Amino acid sequence: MDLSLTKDQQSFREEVRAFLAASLTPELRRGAELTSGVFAEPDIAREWQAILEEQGWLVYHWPDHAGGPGWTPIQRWIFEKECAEAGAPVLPGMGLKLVGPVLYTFGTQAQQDYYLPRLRSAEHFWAQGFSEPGAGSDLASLRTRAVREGDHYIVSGHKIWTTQAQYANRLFALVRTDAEVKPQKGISFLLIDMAQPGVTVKPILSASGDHELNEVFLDEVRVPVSDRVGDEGQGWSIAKFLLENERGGSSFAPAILADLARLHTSAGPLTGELADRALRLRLEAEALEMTELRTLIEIEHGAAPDPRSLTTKLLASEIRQGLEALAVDAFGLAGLQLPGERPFYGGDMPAPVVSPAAQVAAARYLNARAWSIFGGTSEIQLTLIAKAALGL
Amino acid sequence: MDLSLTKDQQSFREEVRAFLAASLTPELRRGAELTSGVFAEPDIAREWQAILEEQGWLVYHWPDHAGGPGWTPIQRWIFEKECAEAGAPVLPGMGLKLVGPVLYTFGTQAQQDYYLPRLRSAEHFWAQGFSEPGAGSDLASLRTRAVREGDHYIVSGHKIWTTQAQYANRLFALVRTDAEVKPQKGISFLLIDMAQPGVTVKPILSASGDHELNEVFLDEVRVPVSDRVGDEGQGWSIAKFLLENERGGSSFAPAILADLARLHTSAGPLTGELADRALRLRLEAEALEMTELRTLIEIEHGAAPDPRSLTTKLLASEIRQGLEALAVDAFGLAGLQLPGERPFYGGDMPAPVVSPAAQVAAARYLNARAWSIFGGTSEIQLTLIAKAALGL
Amino acid sequence: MNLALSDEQAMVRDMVRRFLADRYDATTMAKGPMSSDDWRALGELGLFALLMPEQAGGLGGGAVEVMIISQELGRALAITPLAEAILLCGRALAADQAVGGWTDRLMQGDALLAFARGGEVVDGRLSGLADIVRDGVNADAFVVETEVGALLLVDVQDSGIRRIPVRLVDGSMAANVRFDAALAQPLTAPASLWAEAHTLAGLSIIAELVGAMSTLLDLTVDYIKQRHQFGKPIASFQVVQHRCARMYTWLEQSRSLLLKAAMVGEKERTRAVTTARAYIGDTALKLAEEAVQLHGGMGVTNELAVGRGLRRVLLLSRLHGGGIAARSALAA
Amino acid sequence: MNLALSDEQAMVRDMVRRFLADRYDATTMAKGPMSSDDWRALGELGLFALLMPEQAGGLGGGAVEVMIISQELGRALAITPLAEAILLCGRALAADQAVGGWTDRLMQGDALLAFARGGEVVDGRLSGLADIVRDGVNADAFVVETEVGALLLVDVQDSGIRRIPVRLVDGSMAANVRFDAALAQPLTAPASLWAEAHTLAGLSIIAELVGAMSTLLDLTVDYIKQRHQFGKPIASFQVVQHRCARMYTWLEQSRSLLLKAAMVGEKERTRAVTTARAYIGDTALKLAEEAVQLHGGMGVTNELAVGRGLRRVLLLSRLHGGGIAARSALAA
Repeated sequence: MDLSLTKDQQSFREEVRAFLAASLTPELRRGAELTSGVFAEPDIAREWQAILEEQGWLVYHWPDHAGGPGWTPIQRWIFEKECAEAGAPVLPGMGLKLVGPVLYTFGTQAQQDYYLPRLRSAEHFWAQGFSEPGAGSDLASLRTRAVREGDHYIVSGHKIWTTQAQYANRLFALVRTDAEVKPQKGISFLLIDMAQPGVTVKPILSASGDHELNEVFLDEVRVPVSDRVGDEGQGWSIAKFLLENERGGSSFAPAILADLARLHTSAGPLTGELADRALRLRLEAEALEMTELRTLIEIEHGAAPDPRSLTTKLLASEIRQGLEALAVDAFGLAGLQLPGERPFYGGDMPAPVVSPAAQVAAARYLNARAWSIFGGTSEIQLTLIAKAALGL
Repeated sequence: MDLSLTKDQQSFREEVRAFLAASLTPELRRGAELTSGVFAEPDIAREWQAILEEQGWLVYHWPDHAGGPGWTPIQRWIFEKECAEAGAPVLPGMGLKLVGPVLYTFGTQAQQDYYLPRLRSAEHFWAQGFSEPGAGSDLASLRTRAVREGDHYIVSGHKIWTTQAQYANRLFALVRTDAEVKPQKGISFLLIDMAQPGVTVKPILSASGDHELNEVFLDEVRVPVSDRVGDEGQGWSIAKFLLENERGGSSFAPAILADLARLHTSAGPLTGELADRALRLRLEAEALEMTELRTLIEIEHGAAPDPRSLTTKLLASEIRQGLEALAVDAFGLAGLQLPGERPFYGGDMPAPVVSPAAQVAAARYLNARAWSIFGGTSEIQLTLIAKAALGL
Repeated sequence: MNLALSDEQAMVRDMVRRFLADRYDATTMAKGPMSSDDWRALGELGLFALLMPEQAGGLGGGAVEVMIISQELGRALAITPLAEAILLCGRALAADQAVGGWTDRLMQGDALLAFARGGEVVDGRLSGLADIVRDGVNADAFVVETEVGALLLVDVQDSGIRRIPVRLVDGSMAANVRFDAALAQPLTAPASLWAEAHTLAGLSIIAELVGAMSTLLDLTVDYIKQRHQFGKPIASFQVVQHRCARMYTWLEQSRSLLLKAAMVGEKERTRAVTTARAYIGDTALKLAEEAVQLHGGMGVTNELAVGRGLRRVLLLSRLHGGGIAARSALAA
Repeated sequence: MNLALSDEQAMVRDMVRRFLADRYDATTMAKGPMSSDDWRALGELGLFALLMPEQAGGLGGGAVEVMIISQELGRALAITPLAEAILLCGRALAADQAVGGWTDRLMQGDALLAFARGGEVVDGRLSGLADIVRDGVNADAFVVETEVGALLLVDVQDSGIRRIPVRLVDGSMAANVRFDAALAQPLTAPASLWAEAHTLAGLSIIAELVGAMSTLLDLTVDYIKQRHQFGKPIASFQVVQHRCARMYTWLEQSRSLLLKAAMVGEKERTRAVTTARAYIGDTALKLAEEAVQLHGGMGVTNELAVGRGLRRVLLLSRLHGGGIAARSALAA
């Protein structure tokens, strides 16, 4: 048993630190700190993505045959932790984390050759079209339909909760290609060009006033059959791959621990109940970090993920929500500011009371409520844990 | 809207206070404070019962036609609160609170004439025979059977969780008199003399080491038909009356608030986390007191009980459990004593470390776990609340 | 002991409830601060006069009136300056005949007053900063408590006032106010009246919170009965039932402490309000968060009253230091 | 980074597990302190020697060995004096050849040592009181840390010792010890060794807690799968499933902090143990309480391991000031 890094891992960490010190500009750092949503806004994200791509580390979690740097799970974790501690922007995951792995795993050579470079260069900005109104987390009841006409599908339907769709020019979507078979069998996975007639994006404002979510209406949208990933009817299993990949993909604790440390700086020393809440959150977050690390170490040594890996999204949601609530309280009345302007690091923002960190606190608190809802509610997580870990 | 007591209520309260100051001996008070279970032990209880009976206040919650003092709900509450603050023993409720009201409501004149005086004089000590192994809170699956033979029932079965049955000479029990009809229809309510062949009491030791609970085995026990309360098959509705009577009957908050105040005396000033926990418990308890009082005031003014009255057992369980856990922590290592001897105020007890209150803390903590289990688990309470208050 | 409202009180409650029901439903609740027209209409109904002390020409309504009116406002998730404009500022003015014009306009809903803390007075002129003065952007005058505790009235017409708007989480507009030798009229509200003002303002806020809690629970129960997941109404899941039952216990416990705070004798009221805030400050937010969670994705949008209600509850539950400050005060 | 046990460590774990599995099951777990025969048998297996430093003739087993052995003891709900007798007292003796006889007997399980705090030394004799000395009733000698921090060894044969038994909540027997000019042999354990002793004793206790937590969860899951209520297995109720899932998260989070405390470098270990105790101290008791609750009436009796397990967890989780003291230390 050993928690220390090898010499190689240590020098890798130094390399990452040096890179971040040199490349992560104060503007990027500030943009990241004052981001109220899940992902960096496009101006920040685009710049950081280009820097990472230049360094060869953008697709650090892709295998080398797909163009990744060939890092081990521990190296990826070191990189993520260093990025979190340095306060790097969080890049949108729809392309890099979701459709990217789908493409290099299930895509044809032609699809890979066309889409992967454009994903990396940010020429394509991807959105995820899975959820539909009324279906909640229940993908089997999908109603968007794709009818084959020659070498095209004609797609009509209504997607919802589509993160950053207002910036996207590509949508990957689950659609029903066969209504006759068992619900899960009739689903296919399509890549849809959003710059065409019939695609309408309608914003859903969050309670915070942030515009992160959208509805996407598809009205007889034409999709070449060559933009179907996998076979017809294979959509369900591709989606499963994608969701498991999303879940197992990254660690939550490093960002939480880094944000908690930053709060102590931005809000000053916490006392009384606030100090107690901060301490308890840190205990939970340190435990979570090790819970995540245990799984990574096991994977590094070739084991299959333990059911314990199912607990991290649930725990991270709760710790994150506790952290953002603490931030609001730590800033007192100033934590209750909520300007209507966006982004918080932008030039249109009114002068903050106390500090920009105070100004963004309420928006972050409100947006953090979504952690326990999207990507499988906390209730669904508990049911999954009971089943997988305890056989209930 | 008005929370103040009327002149009459104020002088009533003075009368109660004067009585308690004069009649509640230091020995009784000490016995009550060092009681680890739900009810006072028989030596304490018997003495206090005689004093109350002499004063005419033993059956303070019975209507005057049944021999009670004719108090209003608010008077009863004042009496209970004063008793709690003075630290009076808690009398076993099986006779006074449970079977007593059943007898004066459903009993024949002969049953009332025979049983009620003996209940009050403590010649009869009652135990409650409702629960059976495996049935949990589910009375419909009752298996103890009573077969009619002439003017007797022959009763056989197995009761469990029978509080203080080791001291009892009378058992009121639900038995199945008819196996042919719908489960709830075939149940009758019998009064059983325990001093006869076929009745066996077997102790169930609590985790604390206290002997409060028992199993009662009935093996062809003879019960005169004249000791059936109500008609054959009426047992279910009598039981419902009894349980509702138990629930609506008394307030939980006064005893909790009094014990919390006593803890500050016995454990010294609490600081840090302990002070915070004490304060939060007090907030909950003060709220509960008012929640209970609201229902009493409504009843005093002739209204039917609101569904909110269903919340008090759940809340009281949690506050009580929090309080007893706080006591353990407040005494530090001394709060972890758990002598095997009983009772804690008795002469056989080893010398306590710190104080007798510290010595009894762990036993009280362990026994308090039962609050959320017996008399309808907290889970059942939540289901009832969801149904009755919210229509779920 | 008696929980019944007097006929007059019941009438006021019904009047306010009807007024608000005409204006607010699940699509309009908490969308933004109450319009000045509606505010004026409430003044014309006599609501503010009811809550003002008699020496200010009001009807001297007390804690119970504050509770029932505030609870209705909370129930409608209405965003108004009642606690500070009427209960705080109104009482600050009450003893001064010289400012009678303001008092009358306040009661009619014609003028809006905001309460600010900060600054110092030199030669009858106020200078200094007051950050996040609630409703400070639209205020016609400020009641200012200076650093040394003097009470003043400052008209926004005075050229020595600069205001920078600060939007708050419920959508209401506060201001950072800079006083630069602004003409300030001393106020003489006796200490007891000023203390009462703070107590009643605190009571108003917890009453609004309890009102908001009851609405958020109602909205949630309605929602889970209608919506389906995995082919069943959400309300049929045991976990959801228990969570709603738990929310109900929070609501009733909160209501109990609110009622007690409104009903106890005057001497005990300040402590009872602090006690209630120590519990309700945390509990209201917890309930609002649960309400959002049980609404799923829709809960975190600006579309439904529940998401906007969370914002209002966040603000109200944190005012006056929220539960944390109240618990500190009780522990001291 | 590597989570695998060495072959030797795995062998030790399996040996202890087998030893305990032969002696403890759901009907015997936590019924009372481990018999002295079993304790001696553990000594004969070399377990205590493994945990003693090399200068005391032991094998110098470190934090990982402490963790795996203690976790197995916890899993069996075995009630032993391991943390204090072997890890604390053993290290206190380690530097003194003159007390070598005690060290050997300790390692063989032949002698029991208890740790006491209190008293002062005058002319080589100890006088004073030490309350609630764990395992003090059966101890053959005491390691005493006096009020000024001196370490001493006191043989119970000395006539200057009086012991009054104090039964603790897990059924183990502590003693109030009065030293009355008892002959005391000074011990010279270096500060670093003594600090390590405390850290490892703390690690042992949290490892026992994590072992106990896993058993209590297992017992609960088994129970709810077997028992029925309202005609269905308890395990089929969604509320019950979610509560068990929640217990599982507590267990895994606790295990994570335990593993970290055992695996970090020596310099960081004391803080890591405190961090783990700050979390596990509260979480273990919460889990044990949930386990009891989900067992219903049977949970609060002395019949089932779960009720007795709650007692053991209560004790262990409160030792060394429990979570409260640990959080204070971290906040300082």
